[in-house]
Parts: sequence; structure tokens; C-alpha cells
Amino acid sequence: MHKLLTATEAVARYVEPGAVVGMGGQNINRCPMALVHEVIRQEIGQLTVVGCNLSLPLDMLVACGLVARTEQGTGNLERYGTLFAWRRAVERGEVSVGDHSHLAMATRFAAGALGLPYLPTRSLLGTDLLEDLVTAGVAVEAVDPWSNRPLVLLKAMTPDVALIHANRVDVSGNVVIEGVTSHEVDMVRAARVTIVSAEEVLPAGSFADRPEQVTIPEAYVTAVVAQPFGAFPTSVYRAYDFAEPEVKEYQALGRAGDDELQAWIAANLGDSFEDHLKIRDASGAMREALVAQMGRLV
Amino acid sequence: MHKLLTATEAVARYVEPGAVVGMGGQNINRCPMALVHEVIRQEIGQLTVVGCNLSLPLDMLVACGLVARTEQGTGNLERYGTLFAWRRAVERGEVSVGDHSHLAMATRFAAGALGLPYLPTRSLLGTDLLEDLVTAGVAVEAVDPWSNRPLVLLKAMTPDVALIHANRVDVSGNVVIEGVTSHEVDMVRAARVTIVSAEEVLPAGSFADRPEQVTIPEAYVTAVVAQPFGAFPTSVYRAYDFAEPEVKEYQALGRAGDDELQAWIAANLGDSFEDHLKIRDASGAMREALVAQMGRLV
Amino acid sequence: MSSAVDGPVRGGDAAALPRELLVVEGARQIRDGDLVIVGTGLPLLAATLAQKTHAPEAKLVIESGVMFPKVVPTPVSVVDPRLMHGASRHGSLFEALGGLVQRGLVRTGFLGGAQVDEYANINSTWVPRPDGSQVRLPGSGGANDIASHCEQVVILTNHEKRRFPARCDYITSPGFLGGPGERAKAGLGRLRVKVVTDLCVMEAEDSALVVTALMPGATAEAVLSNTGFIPKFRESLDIVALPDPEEIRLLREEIDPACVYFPERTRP
Amino acid sequence: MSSAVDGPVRGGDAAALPRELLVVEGARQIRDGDLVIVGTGLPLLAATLAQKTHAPEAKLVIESGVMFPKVVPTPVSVVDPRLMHGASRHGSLFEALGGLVQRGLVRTGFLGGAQVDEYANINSTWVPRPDGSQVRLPGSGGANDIASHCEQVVILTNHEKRRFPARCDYITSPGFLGGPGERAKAGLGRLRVKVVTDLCVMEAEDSALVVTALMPGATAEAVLSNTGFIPKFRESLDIVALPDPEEIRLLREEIDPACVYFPERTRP
Repeated sequence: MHKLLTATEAVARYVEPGAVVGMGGQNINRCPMALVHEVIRQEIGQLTVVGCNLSLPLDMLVACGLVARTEQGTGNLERYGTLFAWRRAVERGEVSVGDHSHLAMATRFAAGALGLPYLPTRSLLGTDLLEDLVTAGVAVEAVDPWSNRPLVLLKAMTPDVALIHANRVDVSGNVVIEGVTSHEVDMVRAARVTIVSAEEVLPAGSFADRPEQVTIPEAYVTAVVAQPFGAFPTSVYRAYDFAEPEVKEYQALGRAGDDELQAWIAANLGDSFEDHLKIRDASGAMREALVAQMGRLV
Repeated sequence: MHKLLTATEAVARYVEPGAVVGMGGQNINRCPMALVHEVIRQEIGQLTVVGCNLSLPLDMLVACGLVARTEQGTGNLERYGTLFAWRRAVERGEVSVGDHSHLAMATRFAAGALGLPYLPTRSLLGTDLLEDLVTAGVAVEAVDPWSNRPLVLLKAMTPDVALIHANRVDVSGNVVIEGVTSHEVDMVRAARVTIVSAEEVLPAGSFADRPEQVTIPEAYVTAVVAQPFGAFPTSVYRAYDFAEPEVKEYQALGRAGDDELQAWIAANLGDSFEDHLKIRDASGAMREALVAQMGRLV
Repeated sequence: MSSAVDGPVRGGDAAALPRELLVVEGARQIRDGDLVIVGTGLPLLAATLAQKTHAPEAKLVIESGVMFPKVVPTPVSVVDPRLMHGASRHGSLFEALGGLVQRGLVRTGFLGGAQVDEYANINSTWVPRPDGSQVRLPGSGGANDIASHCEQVVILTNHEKRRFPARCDYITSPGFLGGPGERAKAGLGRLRVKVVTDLCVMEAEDSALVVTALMPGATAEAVLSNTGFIPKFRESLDIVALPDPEEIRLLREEIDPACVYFPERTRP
Repeated sequence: MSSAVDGPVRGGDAAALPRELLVVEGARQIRDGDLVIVGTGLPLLAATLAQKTHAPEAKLVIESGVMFPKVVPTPVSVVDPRLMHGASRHGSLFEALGGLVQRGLVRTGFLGGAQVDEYANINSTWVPRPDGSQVRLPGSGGANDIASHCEQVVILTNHEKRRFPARCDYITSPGFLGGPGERAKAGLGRLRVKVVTDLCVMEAEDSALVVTALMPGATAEAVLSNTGFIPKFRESLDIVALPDPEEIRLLREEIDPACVYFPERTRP
């Protein structure tokens, strides 16, 4: 089945207001920027955004007032600082938060991926993190019946829609990701619907001679979107490095305030992601440099 | 760290009498024949053999009187029939059996692979299979605290030593498997020790330009053994097809009786796996044909 | 193994063998777009036939970890390279049986078994000999998982009395367990079962198996005398439609040209 | 951020900066052959230094799924391509934190945090402002998992009073919780903690943190006045050994040549 849509079509069809959105990417790598820009353009709000590390795309959604809740392991950009819009919205009580460890989030996605109501973990024990998750109704303290030692049961996380960006996908939805996959494979397998944007969309069967190398099989993919540089300004392993000046510019605005962020987003979003890329990098020289930079690293 | 040993050294060092042996391969594919031959040569007995589908290598071990117990999903060779030595030994009460579904075994290995005492499953419910596993102390009936629906907790399976055969491995122990991996990845991750034999052993870092394609990372591998055709007469995907006449010959003997099997094994085992290959295929023509046959399929 | 209807069955231009009809009727249980989990043997032939006829978008899942292969004739094992060809992914048992089957994405599963009882429970673990000793069988494999999680289970089998006891000697894979409501009580989801034999089609949904159709030339009496329990018959019994010539051609020329699963068929 | 020891510390031929000494002392906590889980920043520099000196067989695990990379200077994120280079495997968070850390194969983990309390518990979730409102921090990430499952946790941090409260405002990652025995009671395994600051080294094992060594030039008084609880001092206090010139050279020329994590250092 041919699953190729435009970002506009895919997001309009599959991302609903109030949805639980599984966010792909981590920090400055392979964030689904093109898809998230489209959510912003279509102003789809009241979202619950879930992931392991949430970074740039979440902060943009929060800055645009589209997020009601997040469930995650971390919200930050590591060396480039906190997520300022998210932090402010959380501190003001506008965005509620479910804090997890990264293994706890990965475990919740794995439960969903396996069709199980929960999976156990030996993380979280003894901490306030656990107490809060129990209060939120997503963790239960239990006992291993064999050893009688305590452990924690974590409720399956099954997003309504997962958004990821990949190196390559065929039109049937077979996805190839290079570099680490963070939490994405299990998140996609757990989600009801998945939209994959990719640097390259290839004909059906393009990976059929090496099926071991398919990271996510078509069984889990609903829609496919072609978008070169679709993770910009974050990186795609072996394709292009992340754009540090862009991240720093965003963070400087984030530090300044929500108005500054909103103004920047409004001025730079454009009518399409291609349009956005032209606004930020009219000549293409920045993208060329990021490709060259990655080339020196791999 | 350099992990290359001979099969003789690796088996002598890491397979102890009475060990729980995690058996790689499935049916007629990628069974660790060279390693199992070595266990037979060294007459290491009282083994508990665990896997999902157990086939030819288990039956040979049983025929040689080296197996006390099996835990598995199936014991057979599909189209080529039952495992006759195993079946007879089980029926005589000489080998005890823990019956699982394949997902139940895979779940037990996954628990071990994740450092968890158990994982839940929604399989097994309502069946005699479950009752027997509860009696054996490896399954517990439980209730999902969110829905109050029944499910089953399955105790982690952590083999003392896992034996697998792979397409390629580097001397550090990074393993590349082509085709399906059955239960092997989680079994290896759960095992205390793993011996990998492979068609090709490559220098350290041979896969470092494509780490996504490493099926099992060196962190889990204890010893590496070089053995071309080490899965013969079973197949290695993209390398060689299985040898149907060999499987049929073994099964005909198996059907005939234990004495016939033992005589055949004694006559064919040789002093090394290379020796065995020469006994079965002096000219190498059979192996050449199996390579050609696989070439036409991939 | 005896078959109550031995000779060829005339279907369109071709004379369909009884086991060919089994495969064709099996294929009809697959809806276009279904994910179908099969092993080898007649179920795989049925699923491949469905793909080549009314269900081109039906996709195969193989428990060993193969997803959506393009089958090369004729695989004899779930890890046969002929069953790995051209796949969407080569993964693991845990991915196939956990990530797809238990996850609820595989609608239809094909199963076999030494015994299928009145409530469609399956035994593939052991059966008693007349002297009371046990015959050890291969065991569950993925069967228990498929019967636990698929919406629809299809069983293709010869119709023999010993295969259809009132109650399995051992329940390996759950049908409706002890009767209506028991599946839900055990924590299992809804299921439809269709048993296709060389004599008839039997169906069940939270119930005992009911004969709903007869194979061409078969009689209710033959069904009764070859079944270890007394099945109900639906009031309006269908007759299973004969294969059309194209189905027979596909089976013989494309799907199992070497007669691996049809030793009784000699190629012209 | 204030540092109680500001100037360069003379070590062999080179004048080591206080934060360089932190990194060197951090590196010393790694045993050859250890699996070590690190994020970015000083811990990664420490682990890389260990590999280049006394622990060539120490292997890095990165929570994002990178196993055993050959670090290219200077990664700023756990998914930085500079941290994926030449790895044994690119996998998933679940593989790294479940399959290695929870599985018990990673001996040593490096952690940071806004607060580290007397019992070595860590807070990286939120801290109170003077007005009582909350400052939202990044959250646990893999820290809780590392503190739950590794044998040894190493914390490299500036020594500031607000960073070392008697009790964390929120326990994100477990040290020894409320005191001796509580970790085992909660179901957690054994742990050794080593906190390395610009003033001292503190250690704990099912106990409160005890000062076991001072940084060169630092005093017990400075430690006391910059700590929010009153730590015990071991009777025989060590002085942390100065880096040797080769360590400083490695740090400056090979490990962080662009001064990404040493803005205070200007290259000659």
C-alpha cells in the first residue's frame, strides 16, 4: 500500500486536537521538525506530548500554546540549556508534567509495543519520582513473587500518533534509521498511528534485499512524508550535523521570553517546511556546510 | 579484547556439566552444530537445554545421553518430523520437559536480557500449558492492577551459557546475523556467557562504520570461534542452504532407533568439525551446491 | 491417515484433490489487507493463494521473525530461506509473536494440532497411546500465542475421529476452553474459529463447533461418524464452492510446483 | 557559580585548573575494563581521559543507545554524531538502560544534579525559589536508572552550599534515601558513591557522605562553610594527587581542544 502524503495532508488527517503525540528524536538529533512545524501551522492544540528526552520541537509547540501536558524523562537541550518556553509554562501551571526516568519511559513504550498492559522495572524505587507516578496512576508498587523484592509496574504508553523523522523510508512505510534510535522503535510500535518523514522516500521494496536493516517495518507505519532536511536544525546521522548557531539563536530568544519566541516562530515558520528552510538558509550554504561537517565525522 | 578461541578451548572453558545451555538456531537454520559437536566430543552431560524451537543439535545431544532436561516451545524439524531421540527419551522419562509457547520462551529470555525477575504475558491463559508452568515454578497467575484482567508472570530465563552460530563476528565479539534472529538476541543478552561461532571472524572494529547493523554487541559475547559451515547441515542465510539429504538421513536413523543414531554420530563426528565436514562431504561438492542453492534464493 | 473423500473433486475444468480444496477454502478465510500468521504446509499454501487471488494486500507474518515475505516455492520450515525472501523485515520471534500477534495486529492465524476438541481447543503437546503411555508431540510453538491473541483462527485438517475428541487430553492452545464465557473469564479476547476438513467446515464463536458447510460429495453422516463428539449442524448447510480452474492452476504451477505438500498429486 | 578555589593549581609542569583536577580525579574512579555510562560534559571528558591513560579497556555506554564509541572531540549531547563514531552498536535507550544498566553490566555511572544531599540522593527535577515557587529542572533522564542499578556512582560538581542540602527537596535519583539500610529496604542493590568537588572528595556506602580527601589547597573549613549539612571527615584525610603533565596535555590537546567545557581556559 502506497502511504506517501504531504506533511500537510498527513498531519491534517492523523493529528487531532487533544491527541497524545509520541515525539521522535532526542536533543539535537533527528527531531521531526517538519512534521511539528505542520502541527503548528495547523494550530492543533491541547496536545499531550510524550517522549524520552523532549527538546526543540516540544518547546516550539509549547511556545505556540498547543501543549496541555508532557510525559517524559527530560526536557532540555543539554549543553544549550533548558527548554525555556516549557519551563515557564510548567512553572506557571499551564503545562502539567509526568516525570519519568528514561528507562521508565522506554519501558512504558515497550509495554505498548508488546500489547501488554504494563511492564515491570527495578528503577524508580524509593524516590519521589515513583511517588508522583503512583499518584498519577501510571505506576504501581509491586513485589516479585519469586524473591519478594519490591519492583515497579509501569502502565503501557500508547500514543495516538507518533511523529518521527528518518534517513530513509519506502512508500510502503519500511523505515531505515541510521545512528541511535533512542525510544523511537518501541514508541512507534506502541502508537495507534505513525507518521514518518524522511530525507529520502524510495519505491516499494527498496530494502527487500536487506530486511535486517529495516529499523521499523511497514506494519507500524501509517503515512510517509518526503522532506529533505526535515530534522533541521537538528542532525540526521550520516546525512547532516545539527546547526549549532540555529539552536543557540532559538535558545537566546527562549531565554528572553515567550513573546520573543512567538515572534521568531511567526516570522520563520513560512508556508511550508521548504519555505522555512529558505527563510533560514536562502542560499543553501548552511545546509551544505552541515552535510560537509557530518561527512567529516562518519 | 581479543576473544578468539578454538571450539575445543571455548567449550572446555565455558560449558560445564549440568549447565543450562541456551541453544541458538531454529529448525533447519543457523543451528550451532560445530559448538554442539564439540560438547558431544567432550561428553559434557547432565545439561538443561533451553531455546524456542529445539531441533537437530538437541536431538544429537539427547542421543548421546548428555541431556537431563529441556525447556522449549517446540521440539521438532517441521516437515522432517519429530525429534526421535528426544521424543523417546521424554517418553521414557529420561529427559524432563518444560513446555512453553514460543512467545513465553521469548518473554522469559527478554526478562533475563533486561535484568528483570519476570515479564508478563497475555499468552498461556486458561490452558494446561499454564498449569504445568505454574507447577514447575516458572509462571505465576496475576492480575493487571489497572484492568483487573488476568495475565501471567514468567520467570526470567538466564542460561549459564548460550551457543549461537552467526554469519560474521569480529574478534571483539560484535556479531552480525543475516535473516531472522528467532530468540537468539535476548537469549544471549540474558546468558552469563556466550560462545559465538561464525562463518567469518573479522578484525576488531570491522563493523564500526555501520554499528546499526551489529545484531549483538560485544558487551554480551565471551568467546568467538571461527568455523566456516559451522551450521551444516542447517542453513545460514545468504551463505548456504540447509542440506535436505543430510537432515533426511539423520531423521531416518532417528526413526530407526537410538542405537542407529549413536552409531551414526560415532562414525561421523570426527576429531573436529572440519573432520566431520570432510567425512560427510569429502570433495566439498555438497557444500558448493548449498552455497549455489542459497545464491539463487537471495 | 484416512480421508473420507478420497478421489479427485471436479471443479470447473480441473479435478481438485480433496486437500487442494482444503487449501482453497482456507484461502477464502483471508480478507484482503489482513495480517496473517502461518507456519508452513497447507496454511502457507492457502495464504499464498489468497495473495495471488482475492487478497493481494494480505500480508504474511512468520513466527521466526519474518514479516511480509514474498514466498518462493516451497518453504518447508518457518526459517526456510524461501520464506525469508523479499521481506519487509527479518526480526525476532519476540517481534513477531509479541510485537505483532500479542499486540493485536494480526487478524488471522492458521493452526494445526493432533487434537481439536468440541470447544476448539487444540492439543499439540502429547496424546495417550491405547496402553496409557504418552506420545510426545512437538509442543505449542507459536500456536498458543496465536490462539490467545488473533481474532480468527483457521484450522485445516483431515477429518479423523481421533483428531476430534470431545475434550483434548491436554489443552495447548485455547479455543473456548470449557464452554461459553470461559475464554473471557480466563482473560482472553474474542475469537472466531473455523475448522476446514476434507468433509466439512465447522465454526465456533464462544461456543461449541457447529458444522456450517459440507465439502462437495461429503455427507452429514460421514461427518458424524468421523467426529469424536456430536457436533450441531447449522440449519441451512452450505456446500463449499469448488475451486475455479485458476486457483487450481496457481496451486499446482506456481505455489507448490514440486508437490512438496501434495505427494498424492503427480505432475503431468 | 562560585568556586572556593579559583586560581590554577600547580601540577607537575602544568598549572591545572580546578575543573581540570575534577576531571582527572573523576577519571581515576574508572577501573580498566569497566563499562561506564556517561552523558556529556566533564564526566565524558573524565571517561575519555581514563581510556587514554590507565583504563584503555574501559568502555563507554551512552543512554541514547550508543555502545562503546570512539569519542571525537567534543560532543555536546548524548546524540551528538561525535559520540556515535566508531561504536560497537547504535541501539536504543531500552538497550542501553535496560539491557546494560538494569541488567547489571555497567559498573560505573557519572551523574550530575542541582542538589546532592547528605545521603547522596540527587535532585534534578525541581528546586524551590526563595519565594517558594518552583524552578523547573530538566528531570531525571537516565540518572534515576543509573543510580538504581550501577555499583558505583561518581558525581563531579562545584562545591556550593545550595548544591549540598541536608535533604533534597525532591529525590529524583536514589543514593541511600533516608539512611543506612533504606536502599535495600526499597529493593535497590548495593552502591558506592563518590562525589568529587573543587574542594574535596566525599564518599558513601550505605551511609552519609564522608569527606575522605581534600583538593590541593582546600581546607576542611572551606568544605564545612560550603556544605548545607555537617559532613564527617575521615580521620586520615588524603590530598587529591595533582594531575601529571600528560593528563593535562591530553585534556587540553586531545580531549577538549576547543575548550567547549573549559571556557575559563584560553588556549595558548
